Amino acid sequence: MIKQEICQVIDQREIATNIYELTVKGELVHEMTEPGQFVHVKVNNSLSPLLRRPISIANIDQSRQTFTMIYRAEGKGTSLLAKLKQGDLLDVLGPLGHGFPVDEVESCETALLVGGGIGVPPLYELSQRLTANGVNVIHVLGFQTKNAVFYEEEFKQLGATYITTADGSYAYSGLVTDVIKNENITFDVLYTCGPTPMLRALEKENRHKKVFLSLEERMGCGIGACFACVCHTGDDPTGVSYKKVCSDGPVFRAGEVVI
Amino acid sequence: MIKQEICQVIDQREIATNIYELTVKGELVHEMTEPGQFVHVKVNNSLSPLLRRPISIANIDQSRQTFTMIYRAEGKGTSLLAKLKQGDLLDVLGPLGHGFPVDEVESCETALLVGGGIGVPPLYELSQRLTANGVNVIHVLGFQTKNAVFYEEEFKQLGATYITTADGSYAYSGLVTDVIKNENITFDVLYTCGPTPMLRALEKENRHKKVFLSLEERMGCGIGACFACVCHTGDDPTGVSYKKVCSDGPVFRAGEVVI
Amino acid sequence: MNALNISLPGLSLKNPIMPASGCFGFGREYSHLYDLSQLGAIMIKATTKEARFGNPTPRVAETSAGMLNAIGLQNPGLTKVVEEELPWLSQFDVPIIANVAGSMEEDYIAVAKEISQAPNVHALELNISCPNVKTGGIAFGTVPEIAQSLTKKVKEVSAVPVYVKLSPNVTNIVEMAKAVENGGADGLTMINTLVGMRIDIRTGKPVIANQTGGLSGPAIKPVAIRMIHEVSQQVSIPIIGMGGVETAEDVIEYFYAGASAVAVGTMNFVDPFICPKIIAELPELIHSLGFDHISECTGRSWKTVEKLTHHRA
Amino acid sequence: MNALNISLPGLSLKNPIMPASGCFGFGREYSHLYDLSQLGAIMIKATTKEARFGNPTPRVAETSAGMLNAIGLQNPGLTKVVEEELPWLSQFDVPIIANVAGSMEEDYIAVAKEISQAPNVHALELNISCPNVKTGGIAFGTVPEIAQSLTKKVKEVSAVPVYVKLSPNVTNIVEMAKAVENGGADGLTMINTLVGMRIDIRTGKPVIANQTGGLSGPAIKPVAIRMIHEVSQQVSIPIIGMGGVETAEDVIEYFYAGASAVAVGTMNFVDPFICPKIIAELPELIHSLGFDHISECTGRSWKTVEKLTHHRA
Ligand SMILES: Cc1cc2nc3c(=O)[nH]c(=O)nc-3n(C[C@H](O)[C@H](O)[C@H](O)COP(=O)(O)OP(=O)(O)OC[C@H]3O[C@@H](n4cnc5c(N)ncnc54)[C@H](O)[C@@H]3O)c2cc1C
Ligand SMILES: Cc1cc2nc3c(=O)[nH]c(=O)nc-3n(C[C@H](O)[C@H](O)[C@H](O)COP(=O)(O)OP(=O)(O)OC[C@H]3O[C@@H](n4cnc5c(N)ncnc54)[C@H](O)[C@@H]3O)c2cc1C
Ligand SMILES: Cc1cc2nc3c(=O)[nH]c(=O)nc-3n(C[C@H](O)[C@H](O)[C@H](O)COP(=O)(O)O)c2cc1C
Ligand SMILES: Cc1cc2nc3c(=O)[nH]c(=O)nc-3n(C[C@H](O)[C@H](O)[C@H](O)COP(=O)(O)O)c2cc1C
Ligand code: FES
Ligand code: FES
Repeated sequence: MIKQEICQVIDQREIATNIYELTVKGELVHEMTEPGQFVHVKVNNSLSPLLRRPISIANIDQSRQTFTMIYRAEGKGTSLLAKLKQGDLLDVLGPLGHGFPVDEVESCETALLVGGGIGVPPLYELSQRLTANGVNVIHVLGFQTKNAVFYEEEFKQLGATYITTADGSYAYSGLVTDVIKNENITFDVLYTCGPTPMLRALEKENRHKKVFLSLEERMGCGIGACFACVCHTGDDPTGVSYKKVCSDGPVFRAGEVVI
Repeated sequence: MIKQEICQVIDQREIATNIYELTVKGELVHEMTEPGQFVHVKVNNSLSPLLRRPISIANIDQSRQTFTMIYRAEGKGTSLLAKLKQGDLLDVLGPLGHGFPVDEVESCETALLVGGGIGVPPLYELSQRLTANGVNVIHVLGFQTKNAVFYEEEFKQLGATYITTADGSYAYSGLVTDVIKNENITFDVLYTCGPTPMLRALEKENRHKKVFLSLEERMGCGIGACFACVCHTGDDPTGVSYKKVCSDGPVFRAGEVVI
Repeated sequence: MNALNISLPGLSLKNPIMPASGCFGFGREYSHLYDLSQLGAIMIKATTKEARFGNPTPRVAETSAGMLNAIGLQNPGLTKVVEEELPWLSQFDVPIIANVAGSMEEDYIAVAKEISQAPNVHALELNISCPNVKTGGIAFGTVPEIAQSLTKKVKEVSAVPVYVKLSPNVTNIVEMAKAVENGGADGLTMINTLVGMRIDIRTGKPVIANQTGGLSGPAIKPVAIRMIHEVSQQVSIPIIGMGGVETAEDVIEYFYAGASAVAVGTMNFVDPFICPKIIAELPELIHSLGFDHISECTGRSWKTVEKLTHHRA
Repeated sequence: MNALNISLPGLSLKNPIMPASGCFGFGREYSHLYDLSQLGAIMIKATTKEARFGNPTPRVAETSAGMLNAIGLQNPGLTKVVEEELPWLSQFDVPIIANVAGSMEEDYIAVAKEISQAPNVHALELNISCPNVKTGGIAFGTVPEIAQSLTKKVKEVSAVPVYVKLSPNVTNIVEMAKAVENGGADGLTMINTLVGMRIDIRTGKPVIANQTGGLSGPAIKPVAIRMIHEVSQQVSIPIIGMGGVETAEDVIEYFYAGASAVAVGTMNFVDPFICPKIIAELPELIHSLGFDHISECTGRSWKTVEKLTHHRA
């Protein structure tokens, strides 16, 4: 169930250049069941900025009743979010949307998780769920540059992890798709989140595989009421049928919607 | 000279119901020469609220490079101001306007200082200047109710102090003008700041005395550029001549402007 | 005593607070958050004759104390609204105001005729003012004669009272209001969004794919208050006010300006519980201002001024 | 290389940033804070033939991300402006744009004729759009024929180029822009304020004594951007843009929309050093966006779209 709650900040740290890891505590954590869902946060109590910001759930800790978000402080809202300190309050609406289907891959099968930049965070909770189910996970994570890399160690503890940077300043150089090709990575199911061009490439190169993509779109309500975040469906690409990224997604099966 | 400076909050306390005493430190304190001037503060870094708030300077401490404001937390801006804590920063523009002329009263003469509600604060710095000059000061201070009374002790240390409350819940009951009449208070110069009806009554009842009034008006710029805060002059009450409360005032000689 | 119940043409409201059209879908999403029967009414998303996909994304952008939207009237079409959405909504004890849109006169008439028959539709809101639709639409909302004629034709076919939603993007709002009143409108709803735009400084392109969008939210409230203040003194039909409402105090400000009920749009996105919150706060606020019933607030800003003038004369 | 210098009719500007009329008086107050020669130009307070006191107070009110003002064209009158304010301003190396206002055609003509002779007045800004003056004024800003005719008459007497300041309170801004272009305007300045209102919920009365006021500040920026975007594609005279500018990024957004220079109004009250700050930040911002000179930014939003369309075709 979706809840609105004033959560308490447990911890906030800058884990890479301009990338923050924010952990908050609240009862709505009990509602967080699927990896890949997101929350809609109001970064302060004022009209400036006005709208909530959608941020993926990167890690859930039911025992402590906390969850973690990882985000890039860039615009007005996320820059303000980055100023929160332990003990501060944060208005959270969530969990929202439908996440990655973990039961699409069997124990002992292999899941490939491909993330780009701030698309990486939701894969962390996903990877934990999959490994808990006995799935082999392989991570291919792309970042702009060395200083933008985060959670390398955390992912390595869960499975094989390939890091690539767009400028080659760290680990592999180039696109995640190059890494997959060059390293001959094979898998049963692909889960991915990141920039649209990356998602398109992965969709195209894996036509006959099980692929699940997490999309981003500008949002108003975040709950399915305002029609801000719609996309065409794959079976009616120019017609009137649609899916809402916020409530039908953000995760879709490849081909389900036009990206 | 007017300066804009990011000052540091040294202390903030609630000294009566919803009345806050806020002390900040900054180099612009060196520019604060006259009692009765004010500052224009930006209560936060956002567009909400947009405008600065004019607040009188209640106390100046050159040695510590601090000054004190006393204000009622009421609307959007002052309520946010009330949340500032020691160490926080505050954007201050000031000192602004012309204050009370202390040399209009000689040593050993008597000055009557009459304040109403949040008109009381600037009289505190004034009273200190006058007593330092050897002037006898008498204070008549009106408040709405018992819980709204502040700085009684501080004023008492400088001179005779009569407190009155509108609802009679503390000390005298009724208007400051009643107290002056009933107590037969005499004086050489009258300085006053408070609600307009009070100022009007004092002006009317003291036609042949030296009276200086501090006015309030809605402000835009606070420095004389926007023409938000003008009033007609006493010698041309319906014509085109004018004074600006922010830069010609806020203190005027009785009769100088139409109130 | 109930301090909030209001009677308007076709509408007998528990309270004068309702979500604005387009900001609440057909109620399904918010029904998971609270009981919709608490609301005074619900203004449902614009319905057109055929289903529409609307504009390409991005469709929304944030602005200072406001937002732009260019949804483009996406909706499932008349049949689906009548056969699925309205019956679903009938489980709640809340009157529905159906927002009717179209590109041509015939579209409006067809939708109005059919949707007004639905048992829980107690009034229509004629959307002659949507800034995000390129064909036709704009003239309906900006040319008094065309607005009047459309109102008249819709009135002829509607089974329920018709409120006309005015666009603020006009030189003379009073002229528009009078025209639709003369066309037989039972009430007005105002205001729709102001046409606005934002440009992304990195890409150089408009942030919204449709280029322009409708500006809503607290930023536009002063424009709405001014227009309602002007119009309410010149027409004798009631006004449902909207534009940036975020607090119970804002509701009172709208009533003072001349509104008889108030809709909340954009702020539902910021605080999904805003409507029930405002409804809960209103009784105490009204009493603290010295009123027994919220209807006493309507038009107080100009009624006060009149009284003052009279008194001084 | 100087990345900010701009040439417009009558104006050879160091940079395209100037305080907007009415938000900077005649410069005296701000001259105590910084050297006015840093500014691209100064748009001085509206000048009328006779001195005016303006409206009763309160004249300003705060709104969400904006403010209302109803100063009512208070100014010391033509003679005093020409004999005292302009000569005082001539100590600075900065061109003056004189904002010309009036209630009747003759007033405008008289002021324009005389003030345009002042050596440091390099252009006029014809204020046909002040929302806070009751007599006459409004038609000048809302009826295309009247605006055109006034522009023509003022052009005939003015010794310097004439920019016409457009009101956003119209149904069709392009029509107004074209009318004044046809009247001979050398440029446009846009936008003036939107008409708005606030009501005090305790007193029930409008917060502003004049009842309505002009809405300015960041709240109105999307409306200004949209109007400049529309107008700049339809006229061939340059536009000085304004409305809620608060950052160097905003300046770029205005240029992208189609402006060739930008004025800062309300935000001077919030940050008195805003103009020099923006001027200092612009060169780096422009270069980081890949431009050599700010003039390359003008109209980029629609130039980009055109190019894209062309490319795809
Ligand atoms: C389902 C979902 C999950 C997301 N998860 C993450 C995450 O885990 N970590 C992370 O860093 N980012 C995530 N994002 C992107 C994040 O929402 C944006 O970076 C953020 O909203 C930008 O806000 P701002 O205040 O920095 O920028 P501003 O420029 O001030 O934003 C202005 C407006 O545009 C919207 N906006 C701007 N960029 C985006 C974007 N890329 N996607 C959607 N809306 C945008 C904002 O929400 C706001 O309404 C996610 C987006 C979605 C849709
Ligand atoms: C020269 C001067 C000195 C002042 N000194 C003090 C002081 O020492 N202590 C104190 O408590 N108050 C003082 N005031 C009044 C104080 O400025 C207002 O109480 C304050 O601006 C209200 O802001 P708000 O955010 O609480 O209210 P809001 O209602 O949010 O204010 C909205 C707008 O109205 C303006 N406004 C509201 N009330 C007043 C008012 N009474 N006078 C001027 N503008 C107003 C605000 O500045 C703001 O622009 C002074 C006013 C002036 C003009
Ligand atoms: C996302 C969104 C969609 C809207 N859709 C419609 C619509 O379909 N029909 C309509 O008449 N108004 C529509 N509006 C306008 C609102 O009903 C309302 O008139 C306007 O937003 C002003 O109110 P607000 O400031 O409270 O949002 C929409 C507004 C928004 C923000
Ligand atoms: C207090 C105030 C006074 C103004 N006076 C004038 C004026 O005299 N003449 C004029 O053409 N515009 C006047 N304006 C309008 C501004 O020049 C500008 O067009 C408008 O405020 C939008 O810009 P902004 O949002 O940056 O303030 C005034 C605006 C304000 C806020
Ligand atoms: S954000 Fe409102 S429908 Fe998705
Ligand atoms: S506040 Fe601007 S002139 Fe006084």
